[in-house]
Amino acid sequence: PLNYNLYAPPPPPHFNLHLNPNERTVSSFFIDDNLRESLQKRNEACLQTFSNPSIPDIVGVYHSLVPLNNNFDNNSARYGAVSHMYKATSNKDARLYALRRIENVNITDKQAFKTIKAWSSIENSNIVKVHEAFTTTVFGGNSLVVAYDFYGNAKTLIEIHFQNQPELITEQHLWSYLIQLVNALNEVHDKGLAVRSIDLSKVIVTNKNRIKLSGCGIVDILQHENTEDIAQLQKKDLELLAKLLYDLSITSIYGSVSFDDKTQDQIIDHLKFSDDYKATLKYLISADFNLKEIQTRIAPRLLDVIDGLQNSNDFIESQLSTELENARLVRLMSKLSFLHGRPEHEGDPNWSESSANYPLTLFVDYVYHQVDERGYPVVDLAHVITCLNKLDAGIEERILLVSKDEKNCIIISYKELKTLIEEGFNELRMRKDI
Amino acid sequence: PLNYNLYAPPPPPHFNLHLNPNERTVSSFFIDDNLRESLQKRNEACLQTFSNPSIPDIVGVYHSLVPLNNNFDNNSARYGAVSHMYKATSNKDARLYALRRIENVNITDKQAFKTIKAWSSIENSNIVKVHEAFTTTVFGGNSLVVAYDFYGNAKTLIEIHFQNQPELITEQHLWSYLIQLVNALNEVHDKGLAVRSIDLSKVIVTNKNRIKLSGCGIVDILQHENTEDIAQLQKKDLELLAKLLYDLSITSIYGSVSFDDKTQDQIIDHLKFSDDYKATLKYLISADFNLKEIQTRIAPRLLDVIDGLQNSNDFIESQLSTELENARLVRLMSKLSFLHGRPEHEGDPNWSESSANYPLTLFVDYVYHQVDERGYPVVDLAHVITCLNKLDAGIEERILLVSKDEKNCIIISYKELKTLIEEGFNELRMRKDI
Amino acid sequence: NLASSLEQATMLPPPANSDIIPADSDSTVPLSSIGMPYYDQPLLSNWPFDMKFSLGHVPKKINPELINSSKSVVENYNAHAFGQNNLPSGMGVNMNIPGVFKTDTDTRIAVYSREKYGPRNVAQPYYRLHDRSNQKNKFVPKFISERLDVDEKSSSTAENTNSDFKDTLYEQLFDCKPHSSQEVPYCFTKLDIHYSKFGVHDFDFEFFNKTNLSGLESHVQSAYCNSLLQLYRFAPLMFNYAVGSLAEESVDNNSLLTELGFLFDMMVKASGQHIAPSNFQKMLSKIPEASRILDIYNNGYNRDEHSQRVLIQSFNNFLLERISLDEMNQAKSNAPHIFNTIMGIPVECEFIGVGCGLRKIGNTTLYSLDVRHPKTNNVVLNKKLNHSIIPYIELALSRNLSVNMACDNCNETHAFDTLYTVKDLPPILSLNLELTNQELSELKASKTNWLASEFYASMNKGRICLKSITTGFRHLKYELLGYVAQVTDKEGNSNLVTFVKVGKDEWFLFNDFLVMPISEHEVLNLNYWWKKPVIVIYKNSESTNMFDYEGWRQNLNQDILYRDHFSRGTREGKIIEYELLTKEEAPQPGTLVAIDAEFVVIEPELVEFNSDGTKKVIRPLKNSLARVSVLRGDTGPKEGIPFIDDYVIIEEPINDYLTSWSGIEPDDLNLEKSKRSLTTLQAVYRKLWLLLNLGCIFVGHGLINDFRTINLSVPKQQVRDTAELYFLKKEKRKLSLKFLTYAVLRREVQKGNHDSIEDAKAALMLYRKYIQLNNTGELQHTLEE
Repeated sequence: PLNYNLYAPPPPPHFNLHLNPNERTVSSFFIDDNLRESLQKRNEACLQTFSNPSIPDIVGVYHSLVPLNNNFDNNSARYGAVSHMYKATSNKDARLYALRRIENVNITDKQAFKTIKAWSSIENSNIVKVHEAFTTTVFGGNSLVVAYDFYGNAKTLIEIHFQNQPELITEQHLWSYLIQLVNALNEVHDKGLAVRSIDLSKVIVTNKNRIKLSGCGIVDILQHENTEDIAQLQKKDLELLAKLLYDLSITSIYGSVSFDDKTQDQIIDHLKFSDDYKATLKYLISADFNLKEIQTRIAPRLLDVIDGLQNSNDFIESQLSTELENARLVRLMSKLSFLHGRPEHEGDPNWSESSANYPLTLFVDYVYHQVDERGYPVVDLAHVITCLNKLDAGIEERILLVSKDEKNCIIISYKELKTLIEEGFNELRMRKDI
Repeated sequence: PLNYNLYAPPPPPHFNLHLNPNERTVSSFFIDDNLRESLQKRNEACLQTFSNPSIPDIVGVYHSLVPLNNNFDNNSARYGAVSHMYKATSNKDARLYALRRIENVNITDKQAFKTIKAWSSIENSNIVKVHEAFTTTVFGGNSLVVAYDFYGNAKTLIEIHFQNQPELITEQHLWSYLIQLVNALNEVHDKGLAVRSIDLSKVIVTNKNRIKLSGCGIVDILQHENTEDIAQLQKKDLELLAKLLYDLSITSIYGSVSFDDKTQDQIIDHLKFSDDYKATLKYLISADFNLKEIQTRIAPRLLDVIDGLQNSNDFIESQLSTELENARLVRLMSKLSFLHGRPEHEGDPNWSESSANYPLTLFVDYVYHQVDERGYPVVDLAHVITCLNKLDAGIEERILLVSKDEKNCIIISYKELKTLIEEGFNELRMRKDI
Repeated sequence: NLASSLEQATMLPPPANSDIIPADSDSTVPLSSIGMPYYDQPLLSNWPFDMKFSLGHVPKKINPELINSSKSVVENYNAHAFGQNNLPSGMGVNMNIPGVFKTDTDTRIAVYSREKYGPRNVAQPYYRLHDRSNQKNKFVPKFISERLDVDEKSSSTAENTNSDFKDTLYEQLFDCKPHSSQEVPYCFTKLDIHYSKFGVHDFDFEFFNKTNLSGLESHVQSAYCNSLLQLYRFAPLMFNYAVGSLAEESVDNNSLLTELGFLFDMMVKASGQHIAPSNFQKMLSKIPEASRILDIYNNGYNRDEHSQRVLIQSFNNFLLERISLDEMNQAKSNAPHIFNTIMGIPVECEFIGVGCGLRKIGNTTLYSLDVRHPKTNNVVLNKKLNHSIIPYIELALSRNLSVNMACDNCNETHAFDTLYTVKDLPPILSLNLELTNQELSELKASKTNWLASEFYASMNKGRICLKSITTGFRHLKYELLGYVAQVTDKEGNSNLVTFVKVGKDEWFLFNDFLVMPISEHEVLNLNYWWKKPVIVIYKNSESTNMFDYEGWRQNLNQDILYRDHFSRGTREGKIIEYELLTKEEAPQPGTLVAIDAEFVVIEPELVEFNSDGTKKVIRPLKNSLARVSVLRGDTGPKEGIPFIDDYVIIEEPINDYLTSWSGIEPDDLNLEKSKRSLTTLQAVYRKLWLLLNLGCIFVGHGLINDFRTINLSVPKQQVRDTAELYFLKKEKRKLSLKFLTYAVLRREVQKGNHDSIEDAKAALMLYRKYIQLNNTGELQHTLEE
């Protein structure tokens, strides 16, 4: 396992670098390190392999199964059966999927799968997408396998808020979770389905503050014979949702308030959250709670969330933009290095001052080999990145490149330099074909 | 084996993006099909320079002004004066700003700027942030200049929907614009301000379907002597908002329905949008329209937007997850280039065979200047990155580096090279302090 | 051992032009397709987290001289390819293989020089713009009002450090030697006046001038003229002539000579205080030829170097010609006899008709010589000639030109070969150096001072010969009096300054309002790339060195004080509120007069505001005198009776009559409609100037502003300003006339508009009261009320 700290060691915690508004450090030119690290970890999780004879090589169209570590055992609680999770790759489209396997099921009727088609048509940012469901014997016995989208390194709400350095549950979290779950339920209920498994262990956190309902559709399959009215099931969904939020909310006063002699409403009063939230929570646990009304009740919050999402969208887009630029820079810097300083060109009269290479040589000095007034080297990453970005874009701005002996100089635009480099590079590549 | 920090295939959601506009679902509404291209164009717009003696070099603390092309002339309509826009760089914080200049103003009292402080405190994802305002004489005459955040390649609603291959206005657009404008107005009115310039030419689109109000604060300055009641001005904002949506909505039935003999309500009936939308539009143009109520009315639509934004966020993040190593490579390559080939080192006996420079020079040849057995250049970026990755980690693997005259060679490990380069780089940086 | 190491070492991988990762910039193949090996040490790609990088520099422009001297790459290549080697040395680099640069490329190549442009690849340091003057900031002194605050609050230790700091600041400010080859010393750069809310007088001009020689303000039209005016101010004959001409009355003939005289007189009386040459500029803008030739409304700083030099030289020619015309006008003579004896250069012209052989001889008088590079006279370029100005001047003494003229013989207009010969040199010799940038840069190669501090002129076979040393023969010695120099910085901004000898051997630098002594060595040193001589004055060493400051007193014409001088008509139909002086009332030194003036606005203040609350005055309010009333002030029966109440004709468009303050109605100043005693500014000015020079003491309220707009420099001893006398020191507040009238005199406040006669009267009475209170010791008490 890698020590990600070595990748870009963070500065010491109390270090305060006094920057003027126009000054930057190295990190400002590149993707935020925390973001990068979390994405790298996610990639790593995606690439995990596992070879163990106990796991079949192929299950349905899936292969390369890797068990996902669930550090708790009450995965049986919700389903009434033991369940396992795996990461797997699909043969069909080479993508990654999360397989949830319930062992020892007894499914004999394809009616069991009647809701799966509806479930797989749901594309909601707060629901882990269901793909397909099937039974299989490759594990020994009859197992139900349901395939979902795979989210690397995702953790359940239990893991986040109740285990291993649990994250504190703030009012912001609660509002955010409420809104996301309402978003999910809205679509689910609109499609005439019910989740039936809303539970802290079946809600995963996939990025910062994004939650998704996982394991949808399984209860439908396991209890397909049970023909409860959909309206009833949907009402239960609301109750489970309320319970989930209530359970999360009261963790904030564990130990400081005794719950024994109080009604839920009374307990809610003790919460150290805003009146607005407490009122909303009371409404949730009441019998009146319905989806249409909750939306209108929390409409201003919805706008806040929209504002927040737009901002985080802008942020991450700018990170992407930076890294796309950096990708281009790597390619550009490589081209410069491919062309510049080739041993076979030294001493070749065609490749000295009488060619396109000359401006290139001067340009490399201009970018990387600046000095200060007294002749000492100046290491300025900002200058390098600015110049190379301008070169990549090929702008009209002209720069002054002075010869090494300082006797003459050329005035050339980035646009022209870009053309010279492209042509030089193509010539280099095609040289053997001549 | 180079197993670490590899990219993994992009995580879900997997959208089918290249669909017709009316086939796109609301959940992918905010996802840009050509995200990379858009971002690249935006970066290039930020790098543009312009040199023309008609534009002053320095305006206040801003320099490097580039006129922004407004392909329409009604920039005078809203302000009653000729206005120009420029991209500029701030000397204070080195960021890019959009300067809006109104020429020939007669401002003799700093009271004109009394709302600017409040405007500049607004940070809303649907408002282009105001920074400062000032008058200047450098353009000849007395000009008002207001500085805003700069968005590269942003287009106004007029340009998007009414010019050059106009984009079709779907119901989703309308809901989305309405919600974003309500978000903006909410904050503006809460702060006791009024926009006063809500107009198709003063709304820009900065990312996919994200709009922002531009040019805020200008009317306040130009009409600062006009002391209309703020409540009145805010009411006018609502009317302008309604008008904007109305104007956008009816483009869908231009030509197919005659407007002459109809009331607005009647015209709305003809629209081919959902009943829900039509009802909302009628509400907007009515006198009852107020911000608090509209939020509750359109709450379900708010959830739709949340869903779309969350998806967009996830999408961008997934794109980002394949671009995580670029930063590292840029940092590494630039470190090498700072050190390698410095003019002051040529001919310096200390910087030749008895120092870090020599192995470095040979290494650079090894990485970038490979030839095949017939002496033709080999251009292989994969080889470059492989070597650089090994160097970055500093592994024990040893390589054979041959001198240019092919008479000597050294055998050196990546680990040793790494140490030499790190020391050389530090020496370079510290040289002036010695 | 080597063999096994070789085995273990990785050989070069087999060549593969693989495109696993395309190098193509648009490729989307992730660079992370190739992974990292396992690492347990910090990566090499790490950079120190405490490295700071600066961004946001104002981009440094490529030196315009480089661009101008550059050639297109294609042109350069063609020149090489076809063996044309007339490129300046060093441009031997051939940069174009056919096909690499397209013919429409804009890439250019030029000769570079490290001395001129600096070493290569120097990183550009970051400068904060802040207030539009980066390094200059340290030389902007505190406003006087700010300084008073600080001085009062500071403890002794703070004061000490303040003055230490100030000393080093002064050293740097007045340091005329550059400390790097790229830098122009601050004392030569264009200086800005900064305005606080208290106006121009709050700017600490004294910071820039510790001498008793007055500098000229730069924020006026045609401020480039300042440099030449300072030069002539210190030419004794010129000074005496201009000041002496003031003895005569010349009020209606737009005489620039008269204005020059008044200006010189003011510069002397101001004794080191700053002055704005506003009346001189006003007169200049009235003269039609001036606005045609010169760029009246531009302050001359936005031009390129060469055209700025042409501009100041044109002004030189114009000024001298105009003075000669003014003398002729005033003296009603057919030639400016006096001026000709000072600066007149008699020239004989011999015309020979081309083709017809007609020979004509004429004579004319020039006032300045155009000095050109010897080669323009078709003289073979002799290296020796470059080393001194003397051969340049000598060659300018005769010129061959071809002129088209009407021929008496042929009755048509055709070319004439013309030979101009200077017959004699005047006591003050004015030289316009018409040299190109290239020619000027060649001067620096000379080992001795190109600007000779003296030369000797003698007559030889009808021609004037100039030598650097005396030959003992009959000669006239000329010494360098001074010159106007152009200073150009790296960015191509040019400023005009003056070096001039004052007294026997003391040299001074004048840069608008900056005045400082400077060594002769520095004056003559032309080795700086940024310094170019433009107009040079030599003075005959036998001509007088004495400045006659009282030259106007001889036969002083005071008539105008005793008569009406209306621009139109007589007293009939006019509102006359004054009583003319009689001869018995002739002003003496110490005569008390009360004065008040009214102004109208020509141009309002131009201010730049910022939303963060700061503001900057770009151009202060521009006023013009509209009415002035002077009352008798001495005790006696006529105390308080006005003897001057003149309304002034204003020819510029008036922005605001300020009627509620000034009492001036638009029609009052209209020549057609006015019922007032309208007269010219020159006439009014002369009256006031006479009163000043006859020693009158002026009583008024807020006179510092009045005198500034009138453009009169009144010594402190001759001013009794009730605003200063009744000044509340603790609150630093000046009290208004209205308030004081009410409070101190217990009189009815003026109803309606101001009236200068009333105001002057009020000031006079306040003054009387002040004397009374002061004597009885009640002043302090009254003030506190």
